[in-house]
Parts: sequence; C-alpha cells; structure tokens
Amino acid sequence: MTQTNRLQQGGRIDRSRTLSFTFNGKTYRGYDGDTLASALLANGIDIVNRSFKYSRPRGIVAAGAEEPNAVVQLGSTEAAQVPNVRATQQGLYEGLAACSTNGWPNVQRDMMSWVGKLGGGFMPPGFYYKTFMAPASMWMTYEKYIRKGAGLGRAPSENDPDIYDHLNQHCDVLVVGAGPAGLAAALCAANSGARVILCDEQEEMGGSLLDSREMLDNAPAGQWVTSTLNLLAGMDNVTLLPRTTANGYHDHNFVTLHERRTEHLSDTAPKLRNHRQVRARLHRVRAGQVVLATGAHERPLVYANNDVPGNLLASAVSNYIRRYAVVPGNKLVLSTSNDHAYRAALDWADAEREVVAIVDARDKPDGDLVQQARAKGIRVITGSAVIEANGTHRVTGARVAKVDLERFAVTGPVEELVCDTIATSGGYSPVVHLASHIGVRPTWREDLLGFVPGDVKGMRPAGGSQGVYALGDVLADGAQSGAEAAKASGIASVVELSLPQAEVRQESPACALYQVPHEKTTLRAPKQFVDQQNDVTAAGIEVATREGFESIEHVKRYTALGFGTDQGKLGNINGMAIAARMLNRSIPEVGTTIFRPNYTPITFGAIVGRHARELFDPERYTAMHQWHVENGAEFEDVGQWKRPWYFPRKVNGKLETMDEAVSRESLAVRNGVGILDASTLGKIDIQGPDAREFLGRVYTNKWAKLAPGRVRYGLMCKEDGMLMDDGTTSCLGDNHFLMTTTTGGAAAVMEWLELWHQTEWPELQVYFTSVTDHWATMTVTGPDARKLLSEVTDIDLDKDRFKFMDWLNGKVADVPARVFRISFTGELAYEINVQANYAMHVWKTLFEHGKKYDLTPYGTETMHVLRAEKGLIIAGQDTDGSVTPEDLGMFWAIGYDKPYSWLGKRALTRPDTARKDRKQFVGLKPTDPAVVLEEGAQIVFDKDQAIPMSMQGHVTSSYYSPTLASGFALAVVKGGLERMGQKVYLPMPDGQTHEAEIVSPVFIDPKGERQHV
Amino acid sequence: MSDTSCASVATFDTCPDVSIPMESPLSVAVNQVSMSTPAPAVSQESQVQFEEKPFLGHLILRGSAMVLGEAVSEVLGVSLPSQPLGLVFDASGQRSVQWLSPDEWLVIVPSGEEFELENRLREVLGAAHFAIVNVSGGQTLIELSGDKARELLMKSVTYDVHPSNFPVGKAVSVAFAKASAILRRPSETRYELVLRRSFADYCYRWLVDAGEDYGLGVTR
Amino acid sequence: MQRYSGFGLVKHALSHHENWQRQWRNPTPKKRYDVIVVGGGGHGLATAYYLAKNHGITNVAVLEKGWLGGGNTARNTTIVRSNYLWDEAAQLYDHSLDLWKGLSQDLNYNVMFSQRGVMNLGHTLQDMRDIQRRVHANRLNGIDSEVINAEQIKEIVPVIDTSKRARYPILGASWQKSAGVARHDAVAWGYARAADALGVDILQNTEVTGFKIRDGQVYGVQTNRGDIESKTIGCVAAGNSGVLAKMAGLTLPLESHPLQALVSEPLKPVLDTVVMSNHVHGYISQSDKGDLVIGAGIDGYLGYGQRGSYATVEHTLQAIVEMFPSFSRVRMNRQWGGIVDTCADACPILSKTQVKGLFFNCGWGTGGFKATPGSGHVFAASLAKGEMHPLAAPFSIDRFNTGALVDEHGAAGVAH
Amino acid sequence: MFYIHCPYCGEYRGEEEFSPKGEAHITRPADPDGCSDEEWGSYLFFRQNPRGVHHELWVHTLGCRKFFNITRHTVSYEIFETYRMGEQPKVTEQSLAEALNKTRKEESV
Repeated sequence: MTQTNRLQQGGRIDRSRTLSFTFNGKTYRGYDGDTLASALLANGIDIVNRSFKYSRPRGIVAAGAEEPNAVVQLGSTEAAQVPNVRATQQGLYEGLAACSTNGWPNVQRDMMSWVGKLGGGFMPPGFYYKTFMAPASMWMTYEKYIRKGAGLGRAPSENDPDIYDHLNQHCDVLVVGAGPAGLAAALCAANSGARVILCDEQEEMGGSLLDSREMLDNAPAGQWVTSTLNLLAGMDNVTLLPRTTANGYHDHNFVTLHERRTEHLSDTAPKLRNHRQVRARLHRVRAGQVVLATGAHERPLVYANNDVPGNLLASAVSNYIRRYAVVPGNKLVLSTSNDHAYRAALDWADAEREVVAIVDARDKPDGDLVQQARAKGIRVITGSAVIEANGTHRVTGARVAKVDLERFAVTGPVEELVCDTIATSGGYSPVVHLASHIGVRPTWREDLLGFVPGDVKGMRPAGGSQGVYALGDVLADGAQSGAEAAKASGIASVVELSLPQAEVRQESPACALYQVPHEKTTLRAPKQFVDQQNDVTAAGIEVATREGFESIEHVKRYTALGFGTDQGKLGNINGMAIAARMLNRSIPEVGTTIFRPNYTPITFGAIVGRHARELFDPERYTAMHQWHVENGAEFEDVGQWKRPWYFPRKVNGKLETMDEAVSRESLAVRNGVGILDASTLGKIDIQGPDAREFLGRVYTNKWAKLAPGRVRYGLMCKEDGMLMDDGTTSCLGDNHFLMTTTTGGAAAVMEWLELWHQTEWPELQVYFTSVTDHWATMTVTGPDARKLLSEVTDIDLDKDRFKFMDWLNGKVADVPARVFRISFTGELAYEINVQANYAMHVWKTLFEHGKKYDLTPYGTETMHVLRAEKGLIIAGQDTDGSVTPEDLGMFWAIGYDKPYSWLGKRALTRPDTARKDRKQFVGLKPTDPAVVLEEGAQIVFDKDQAIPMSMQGHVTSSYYSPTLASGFALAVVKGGLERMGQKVYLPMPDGQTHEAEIVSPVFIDPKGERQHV
Repeated sequence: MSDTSCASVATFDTCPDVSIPMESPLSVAVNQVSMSTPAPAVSQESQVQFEEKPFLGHLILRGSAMVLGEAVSEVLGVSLPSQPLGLVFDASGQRSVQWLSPDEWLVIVPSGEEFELENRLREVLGAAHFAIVNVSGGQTLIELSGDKARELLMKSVTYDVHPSNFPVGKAVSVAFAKASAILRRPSETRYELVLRRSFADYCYRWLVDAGEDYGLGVTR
Repeated sequence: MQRYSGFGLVKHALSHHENWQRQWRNPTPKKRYDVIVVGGGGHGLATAYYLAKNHGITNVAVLEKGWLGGGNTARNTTIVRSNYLWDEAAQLYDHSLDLWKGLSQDLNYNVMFSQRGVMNLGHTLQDMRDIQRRVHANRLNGIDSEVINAEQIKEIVPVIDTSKRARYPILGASWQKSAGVARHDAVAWGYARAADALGVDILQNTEVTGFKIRDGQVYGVQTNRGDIESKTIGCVAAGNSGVLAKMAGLTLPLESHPLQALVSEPLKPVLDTVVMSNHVHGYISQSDKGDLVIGAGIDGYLGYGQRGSYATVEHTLQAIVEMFPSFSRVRMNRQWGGIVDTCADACPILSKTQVKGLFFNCGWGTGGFKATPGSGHVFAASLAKGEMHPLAAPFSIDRFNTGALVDEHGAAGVAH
Repeated sequence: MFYIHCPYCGEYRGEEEFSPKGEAHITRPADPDGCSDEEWGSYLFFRQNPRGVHHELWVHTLGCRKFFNITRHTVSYEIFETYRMGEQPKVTEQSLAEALNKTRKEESV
C-alpha cells in the first residue's frame, strides 16, 4: 500500500522510521510521528466507522480531542484490547492493530445501514420512549436487540496485563496546555522561581504553533517552541509532561493529569531494563494556581450531509498538511464564517492541490488572509455557504448557495461544485471544559460568539481559552497569566518575560453562523448533523423543542446531544444555537453548558493505579501470621485483618472440612486445651487522674470501684442508646486502664473516646493511646490451660491467687507478659499479652510444651461456636445498630443510678426504646437436634399464616455444638425475655418449617463453674 | 516489673532478661529468601534503598509542652519540639523526639532503652498530668535512601515532599497508600517511615511494587 | 394527549415529524390550586399524576425551580429493587416495584423498565449472614429474593472475578430477579406528560421563596412568579427539602450529601444484570446505550454542589476493577454528582408537619429513584385524604423523637 | 478534593487525611435525663443542613487526630476558615452578608 495522500516533503514526521500497522485487518504504513488518524488519512482511508444509530459511513473530522467519529478498537491480543480509542490522539507504533467499532460485515458495506436508510425516518429523538410498549412482556426482547445495536467498542474478556500508577504532585503553578499561551505562562512563572508543571495532551508540545503558518521574530513559530521547551527542560523547578491530559478539575485546585507513558509504544507496556513500566500514570496535582491555556476548538458548520467522509474541520485540514504532510483529498471547498479558516485553503494550495472555492458566509470579507487567498487566484464566493454535501461514502461535491443569515434562508440559486473535501469553520469555541468541572458556569461572549470560563478561584484562562486568538496577543496574555499566577502563589518578585515579535494581521470580523439554511425546511432537508457520534441532527433538536423540551439540558437529554465520548466538543454550541433559534431566544437564554470530568475519557486502570489485586486494600497481619500460614490456616477477612478461620488437618490424607475441623477444635478446648491468636482485638491504654470518671461516662456500667488487678466487661452505647461496641477493660493502676475493643471496632472506639474528650469533656485529665499493635495476644483455654501455662510461667496460677477476671504480670517463656484471666469460651482461660516482637517465640514455646496436651490452635469459627454455647454476644453479629443493652438482657451491665448520665442512657427511655415487646436476645433450641438453623432465618409465631408473614425476630448466630451434640442458636425475638419455653417457627425457602424453643442463651455451664476452676 | 497494686500507673518492662529471638514486623518479608517473592536485592541499578531498623524503643509521650518540655531536656538532652511537625535528634543521632500533635510526641531510642527512659521521665515529671506509653512492639522504622526515594514517596503519599515543604527536621503523620505512616526527614539523603506493625507488610509490598521502576533494593 | 405507538411513529415519519405535540403545556400559574406540589422531579410529578388519576384532584400545580426532572431524577444510577430488610421499607419499595411493572403502559411512555435482576454481593462471612437475613425477610414479605453462591454468580455474570485471588473474594450474593433498571429521564417526562394530560399545571422555572402560614395552617406559597394559594402543599424537593423547611420555620432530621456516579464509554453488551457490592463499595450495570453505569459512595460532608470528592470516585473504580479486573482497560467517560437527603436510618420521611396542610416527602437518600412510583402513589393518597397512607405512616418525622427508626442503615447496610 | 488547613498541624493537608463529623457546635444537653423526647431527638438528629455557610466538625484522622471546626460554603465548597475546638467562627452567614453589603455600598458610592 502506498501512502497516496502523503506529501513528498514537510511535516514533523520522521520519514526514516516507517511503521506498519493494521486497520480492519489490512496492513498499512505510516511514519514515526504520525497519529493513527494521520496515518489512516495518508493511506486514503475515508471510512473509519459507522454511526451507531443510522449506520452511516463516517470519516475523520478533526485532528485532536474533539474528534467524534474516529473511535476505534485497539489491541493485537485479547488481553490488550482497548475499546473506543480516538485515532486522532493515538500515536502510531509498529504493529498497531485497530479496527472499527461498528459495521457488519465491514465498515465499507454495513448491513445495518438499511436501518439508517429505511428506518432513519422512524427514529426521531426519543423514539424509544414512544414505542416498544406493546405487548408489555416483549420489552425484554426488544431491549436485547436495542442493546446489541448500541455501544461502540468491546471490553476485553481477559485481565489487563498492564499496571498503572499515581504520582502526587504539588506545584505553585500548573499550566494546562503547551501552545503559545501555555509556553509563555510557564516560562514566565518558572523564571520567577515558581514550581511549575506544564502539561499538554499531544504527542508533542507546541499546540497551534506546530502547524502554524506564522512567524515569530521572523522565524517559523516552531523554532520558538523548540527554544522555549529547551529552556524549560533545563530548569529544575519545572516539570514538563507531554502526552498528558488534564482530565479533571476538582475543588481547591486539585487537578488530575493523565499521562500516557507507553500507550504510544505498544498496546501492552514494554519492559524497560527488565522492569515493568506503567501503561499510564495519573498525576494527582494540588496546584497553588492554575493557568488554563487549553486553546479553542474550531466549530463545524451544520449543513446537510455534513457527516459524509471528506467533511473536515478547516483547522484539521491545516494540521494534517503541515504537521503530518498529509493532504486528505484533492479538490477542496472551504465553507467559513471567518478569516482564520482561510489558512486551510492556503495550506491546501501550498500543497499543490486544487482549491475549488472558498465559500464565505460574509458579504465583504477583506482581511489579510482573504487577500492572500485572492492573490493566489483562489475563487472566493461571498455571502454564501455550502448548504449540502454530495456523496455517500466520500464527498463528491458541494452544493453552494447564497444565504441570508438573518432570515435563515437560502436566497440564491444553488451552484454544484465538484470536490472531494469540504473544510468547514463556524469560528472557535474556547475550551472551557476544565473550568466548568467544579460547577462554575461559563459565560457567553457575543463578541466572541463563544463561551468563556467563569470565575474560578485560583484559575486563570489564557489565550484561546478566553477568546484571545491573535498570536501576539496570545503570547502576551499567556505571559501575563503566568506572572499573575506566580504572584498569587506567593512569589514576591515576578520576572518580566521578553516575548518574540508576532506578525500583525488585519482580520475582518466573523459572522454568527451555526446551522446553515437549506432550500428545504430543517425537518425535510437531508440530515444535518450536530453531534455526529450520537447521530443528533438539527431536525432532532427541532423536534425536541417542538415537543416542549426547552431547557438546553432537556434538549441534550432528549436527543443525547453531547453525551458521547467527545462530550459534544464540536456539537454543543451548534445545538444550543439551533435550540435558541427554534425557541426565539438568545444562546445564553437557552442555558449554558456545564461539562463534567473527564475532559477526555481515561481508563479505569489509570484511576485505580496500584490499588489493585493484593494492594486493593491493606492486609493486616498479627505477629503470629507466618505461623498460621505455615500451619495451613484458612483465613477469614475481619475488617482489614487476616484472621485464622480454622486450621484443617490432614486426616488419612484428606483435608478436613470446616465442620470437621471446628468440631475437633471445639472439643479440644472443652476437653483439653486450645490456643487462639487474639491479637486483633483493639487495645487502648488510658492514663490520667480522670480515667475512671471517663470510663464511667462512655460505658453503661460502673467503674468507680474496679480495683487494680481486676478486669471488667463493659458495654458502650451511642447516644441513641444502641450498642456500639463491647470488651473488657482492666484496671492497671488507679489512674491507668487497658481497654479492649472488638477487632472491627478498634479504630471507631478510639476516635469515639477522643471525640468526647476533645469536644465535650476537655477538662477531664486523661490520655488515650492505641496499643493494639504493641501487644500480641494469645488465648490459652480449656481444662488443661493451667497445666500447660504453669510449665512456662513464673506466675502463681493458683485459682485463689489468680482468680477469674484478674490479671497479673510475670514471665511466659522467659518473656515479660501480662496475663489476663478472662474467658470468651466459658472454659478456664488465660490471655497472654507480650510485646509483639517476642510473640512468635512465646507462641512456639507454648506449642513445644503443649504437645503432650495436644494443644490445638483454633480459629474464629471455633471461637464463635464456643462463645455462643456460653451465650456471649459478638457485637455486629448478634447486634446490628438497633439493639440496646436492655434488649440483650444485660441489665447487670447497666448503671441506672450512676451520677453522670452516661452516653446513651437518656435514649433508653424514649417511647420506642422503652417498649416491652422489643426484639430481645435469647437462645433457640431446635426441636430436632440434627437441625442447625440458618443464620439470618426469620422467626414467626404462627407457622400457618399466609405471606406476608408477621416476622418476630431472626437467628443471629447458629452452629452445631459437638459438646451438646445438637444444633443451637442465638436470636432476637420480640418480647423474647418473657417468652422462655415458647415454640417459634422458622420457614425455609424449600418449604420446610423448623421448630425451635426459646431458651436462655447460655447453653453450657450456666453457673460459670468451668471458667472459675 | 513495677508493683501494680499501689502505683497509680502501671509500668511494664517488656524486655526479657535472657536472649530471646525477636521478630520484627518485616522479619519474614525481608529475610526469608525462600518466599515466593523474595525481597529484591540492592544492586548497582538501585536508585532507592530500603532498610528496616527493627526493635528500636518507641515511646508515646502525652501531655502539654509546658509539662513535658523540661523533663525531656533533662532526661534526653534534647529540647522538646514545641512547634508542630518538628523532629529533633540528640547529639549522637540515635535518639529522636518528634511532634505528633499539640499534646503528643514520639520518642525513638536505641533498642532496650525505652523502659529506663520511661522510668526516668516519670521520676522527673512526678505528679504532673501526663502519659507515657511504650509502643515499641507496635511499630517499626524503615529508611529510604537513594536518588529516587523522593519520587517513590510521591507515589505513596499525598503530602508534598518537595524540600521546600519538607526540609530536614520535619516529620508528619500522613496517609500512606491506603494505610497511614509517620514520615520523617532526618537528613538530606534519607527519609524514615514509622509504620504500624499490622500494616507494615502491606506498606512493604506497596513500596517494593512501586519501587520496581527505580530498582528498589532491600538491605538485609 | 397524543397517544404514542409504533404505528404513530410511522405516521409521523411520513409527515417529516412536523406534527408532534408538546409533551406538556407551559401554563401560566393560576391564583389558587387544590394541591401544590413543590418539586418537579420524579417523585413530585408522580405525586401530581396519582392525585389526578387516582383521587380525581386535577387542580394541581407542580412548582419546579429549574427544569423538570433536573435534580436527582437525572443524576442517579437507575436501579430499581425492593429487597429491603425491614417490613416497613420492604413493603413501601415493593409497592413501588409493583407500580414499575406496568408503568410504561400506564403512562403510555416507555420508561424502559428492564427487569434484568439485581445482585448484592457478599465478601465476608458477616456479609453473608446479613444477606441471608435480608433474603429470609424478603421472602416472608413476598419479595422474590434468593441467596446464590459464587458459581451461580459466575454463571449469571461471566465477566466477574469469583476466584479466591481477590483481596475480598466473592462468597455469594442475594439475587432479586424482578429488580432491574429503568430510563431515568423518561420517568420524569412520562409522569409530566401524563399528569399534564389530566390537567395538572407543571410550572417550570418557578421557585418557592416562602410559605404563607396563618394560625399554624399553610395557605399558599410565595414564588418568583407571584403568590399561589393552596391549603394543601406537599414538598418533594429531595436535597433542597431542608431549605424549604427552613422557610416554614421547621428543621428536619436530614443532611444533604453529595452522591456521585460515573459512566464508562459505550461498550457492546458485557454485563446483563445489576451488580452491587456494599463491602468493597461499588455498584454497576450497563445501560441500553452501552455505558457501564457506576455508582459511588456518599461523601461524608454536606454538599449542595452536585459534585463530590475525587477520592470517592477512585475508591469506587478500585472496587469495580477488584470485581471486574477485565474492565481495567475500559475508560471512564463522565462523572457527576447529585444531592441526596439522608436520614440517620437511611429511610425516607413521608410526614405531616407542625404546620397544618404542609407535608414533606424527602430523605430518600440513595433509594429515591426506585421508589418514584410508590412514593408518588402513597404521598398522593396522603395529600388527598389529609392523613398518611398506611405504607407511609411508619416514616413520620416523629420517629426521630420516639426512637422508632426503621434502621436500614444499621441493619444490613444495603444502600442505593 | 478539599485542601484543609489543620489548625493544629499549622499547614494545609489533602482531604484524604480528614473525616467530616457533621454539624459543629452541637453541645450535649447539660441534663440529659431532664430533656423531653423532642429535645433529645433534636440533639440526636435534627440539623441545620444549610445551603450556604456551614460550621462543621472535622477530625484530622491520619494526621494529628485532633478534632477542629471548618466554616465552609456547601455549594461552592469554599473553606473560609478552620478553627480549634473551643473557638468561635469568625466567618458566618451574617458576617459574609454584611461584607457583601459593604462592598455593594462602596461600589455604589
């Protein structure tokens, strides 16, 4: 294949590096420095896609982020697939594989185009709201086919082989856009000493200067770009980020920049010196000041069949010729409302292709560029416009006529010009997107015929983004913005910048032209596209306004205008202008348009960064974690902690099931001795003369008399009276306590204590410090616990000297330890706390000595069974934020007569909280002991009632108890405390109904003899 | 061991009198070469070096600067950084005091010194309202050095680590990836991270992953 | 009202679509209405529609300060389900789901209610307990709901990662087949068109600036278009309810927070149902246009700015990629925010107030869209009778004083 | 993404380090047991929820762990000031309105 449209000379491409790529399965060649779009155009490819609603052939329209059509599927392998890549922003690389996202069997001959041709008329905006309603049962079938037809590219079915990362950046001045304004701003701010980040979305920095015909200091403008970039690159207070799009502007000058690190090299990131590289990097920038030098997008004119391939923006024509040495056709007609677009015709003529005519909607254009065109002998047709393009798969001609813009009418005969390319320009729209991301509405400037950014604190627009277009003015505006930004960011003395001299040019004013009138009415004329990606036409907008959609937001939503992946960069203003004309209002009266992040779409991967897979969320480990891993533990996620769930053993070469392991572990604790890693419980050191008083305020029970050496269980409520957390607190000294919390509640309880201390009771002298990670905790429990522990400790374990709910210091395995005699199993139990760095030694020593007792490690599941047999709650499992201590029947832990009205107390007397028939905590004994009730099962009193049933409570915990040789459960039941001995029913999904008896939640050892031994 | 029955505050010496093998939060990750992903070694290409300084003595001091200032000078020979985010070292560079909040400081001393230090501080402070808590088992200190250490930190913390904002002698508690960490600037060439024990492995894995670009090497 | 049908479309195509009528009028406000509904979102318009249709009260005005359906109706992720835990909430939302089922035909406007099923994933043992509890409760309340395991999930959603490699492996889910999604804008427009046809005046760009109250009885509103009288006023203003309440001298147990959402670029069909995960916090479905529609969590601070914090979006997408690693290369197109008015118990307020004749319908939090028909239906009945409809009664403001919260939040924590 | 000046750390930090805790200056009733149900309900649940200037409680969760207050606009999200516990705001809805009136007057003079 030859690059038919490539010029022999010129452009910024590297002709020494030929690259081959495929498009829709065919191989083509381009050069290093091409974008996929310029390479496609160089190879004479007209049709790059099919439109999604009407399946019309579509070609490349633009050269940058505003491109609506050239959206392709990229990727040479399944895992490397990237949907919806904008060809105009994709750098070409060797082996690039792209295909169109729509069109079957191919884009040239799309079978679906009959829909467009035949059915197009039946698809006005919102047609789907008006049909597919009958019969109602058919909607899901209709929908299946609608979905099939919709969508652009496809998601890969394999996992992304690439990685992404984030870089948190801070700067005094962030300059977005490295065109003339941005370069001047960055240089000025940097010279003044500010920390500057300059980013630009293109493969190369320089913006409009890269394809400019203009001279600076009598040299081609590109030279100034090179020298300025060299200067900036040499300054260590400047960070230059090419291929980097500022995609989101957030509050307080937080801007996200998406840097394409390797996307221009391959579809999967190549390795560099054996290291993985990231595919993309997201810079999370906190900027003191932002200079918005994003330039302006040219606006196309809206005329009939303006979507046929060969219709391009005038600026894109110049860009392809001058930057890539690609002329996208042979015979050009330019339709314009302004001087600036004449460049396209001049560039076309310089490339020695034929300019058939320039059609200018103004009656008497006479600016310098107009003169230049005339001087070259180009025919200029004034007061006229291209009203319709001829052709279906490529432009074959332009229909030109005199137009009266005031009356919106064609006023002269139509002249048919033969051409293959129509360049179009309706003026420029400043790129205001970023400035409106934080909700600040852009304002309409009638003199500019465009919106400019609204007032955003800490942000300055510069150059084209606020409608300053003449090069000399743009440079000066950029420099001034850079200086102001530096100053605002706190730089005391700002250095003046000497700017290069730009040519001064005479320009005649542009006229306001959006939709071009046609001989036929808009509804009867051939389709005039406003938003090509979403197939929104001028007629569609007209129908919408006729149907009462008058706000631009309604029009957009009803027609889908601006909802494409280009976010209406080309279409929105034209759409508003058409709606305004229909409604007989001005554009600002129809509404302004707010853009949302992203400026251009970015991959989820880039936003996720490294927070993926194993780094998605921290895994918290205890000091004994490695032992658990080596001993085959299955783990349970509890908050961020990895806790051993159970320790399956191999029995006869087969790994135990969880039930088997739990049964074995439970019996070991009940009959011998077991050990649990309890390090994850929250631990808070509390010191100060008012520590005791503080505890009395945050716990429901009394703390005034707890003596040093003693431990007490406490309940903590929120101010609404509902249980928040529970745990034991030990008195270490008169002014010193150690509080424990649930594993999941540790951080919340710590914050809760600080909240009350800092906001309500600052006068209380007390300090809280988290020691959760400092202490490793191992629970040795079971009838043999004392025997085992006595082998490795110097503590006197005599039952009268070291009583239940006591704690003592001593040594365990030669390591200083604090041992608490508390029990969460109902058995004799010691909780050994040692400094975590020694924990593994102590743990292993216990196992060495424990062999003869068959010391059995157990996990959370067995812990749950054992505590449930004893009727001990787990906050968060047996309670749910709607359970009070009274509901739990824990009246013994409620200090009704404490002097201070502790947190949550008042709420207990509210009418609903004081109700006697609230759901209360009880035990359930299934009538059939083989039945293990389902956790979460709902409880009814009348099993024969019809659905909806009257539910009276639910099962909160349920297990098989090897000790009881029966299933048993904990539950909450309405009025349960008064219903002991009554039967309740639990209807199951399979139609069975289980029967159970309400019993005390304490299933073993109600007198507590075992834990007191 | 102190007598817990009469003291209003119980102190506790966690260090054994005999030699006991210790395991830091990162012992396994850093030292076990047999693991499926062994720690990357330091090489000539390493632009970041990672080293754990395990088993140091870490104490949290709570109290007002007025109360603690004098005692800290007397016992440690350094003045308590009363300005926010201050970090000071003693002459040997072995002992540091760091501002954590208006009534909270972190003291880091060589391994085994923490209990004696606590006792001496308590003695000097007497009956004043303060708290001292030993957290040596709960955190570990790691050191990052090398040309790209700062850039690696930029991948990991949202805090501005540019020297103009984060000079030597500053220490901050910050968000680190999805955990938190204390980040310190003890010298021009080094950064220190104080990590909570249970999060240390996650932070380590994060740094190794994010440091791959820079050939991060782990010193054993 | 011009009836819509496939045949009608053909007819209009032949006349070049020149004869479409307005979908609703643009009337001038009358001096007096029987009922004023403040707020022209889905709930307000539904209220007006059911007042006219079910209660014969057609002298109704809907006052909308901007454009109708422009608030949360236009900003949500369109999920419709009814698998709530507590009886009160479940019954209200299930009533709504019943109305959704015939809504397109009732309104003669295709709201594209797609019963493609909603899945709530569990990633921890406690998640699974909560899921089982909710499913059991749903079933006994007559709501179709079942617990499915990881293999069943994978069968319904082949693209999801149910492997053990995940940081929080998927253990199971609750599955409500009759739930799904609908086209949000169409709901507002459909109700507006149908209400208008029954005589309701929809007054856009009409902002309430004050209430006229005498002897504890409301008798009208002040607006930017003049005073309008009515002795029955229902405020259905979502995030702006607090602002209205203040005008009437009331405070509400409400906070207005940003709730963000985002969409990917349009893709070929890849996800046929709705997947929600409360644990890793993200939920996702695919619109008929092909966009992946993704909901983020509520930002913790007050915000009327219709935008939230970027970090929330980051966390959401991390969760989505955790569940769907192959979406890593899919691109996020747009993000936006709504203002959700939330109560402490994650349930709405449907209530009378201390001011006679002044009613509030608000506090829907993240549940608003799915409740639209049910909310309108029971609120209309309440306004018509002057007494709260039985399904609405548990949601009175009073519950914040008595303690009778319907704690969906504390219980199963399922939101959205 | 707010940039918040922590009045204790004395510098700006990113929003990730902080947690919002609702309306500021909500004081616990001095005598809870003497409160009516309505008074207790108000204390627990009823909030100003303004569209405009809001005084709110935040905590520097990942930094110094201190609670402090922020005066912030709930539409523009502009932070006017941060101040320590026990201090009163300098910027209020009223003070802003007065400042605005003053500027208007000056402009009209």
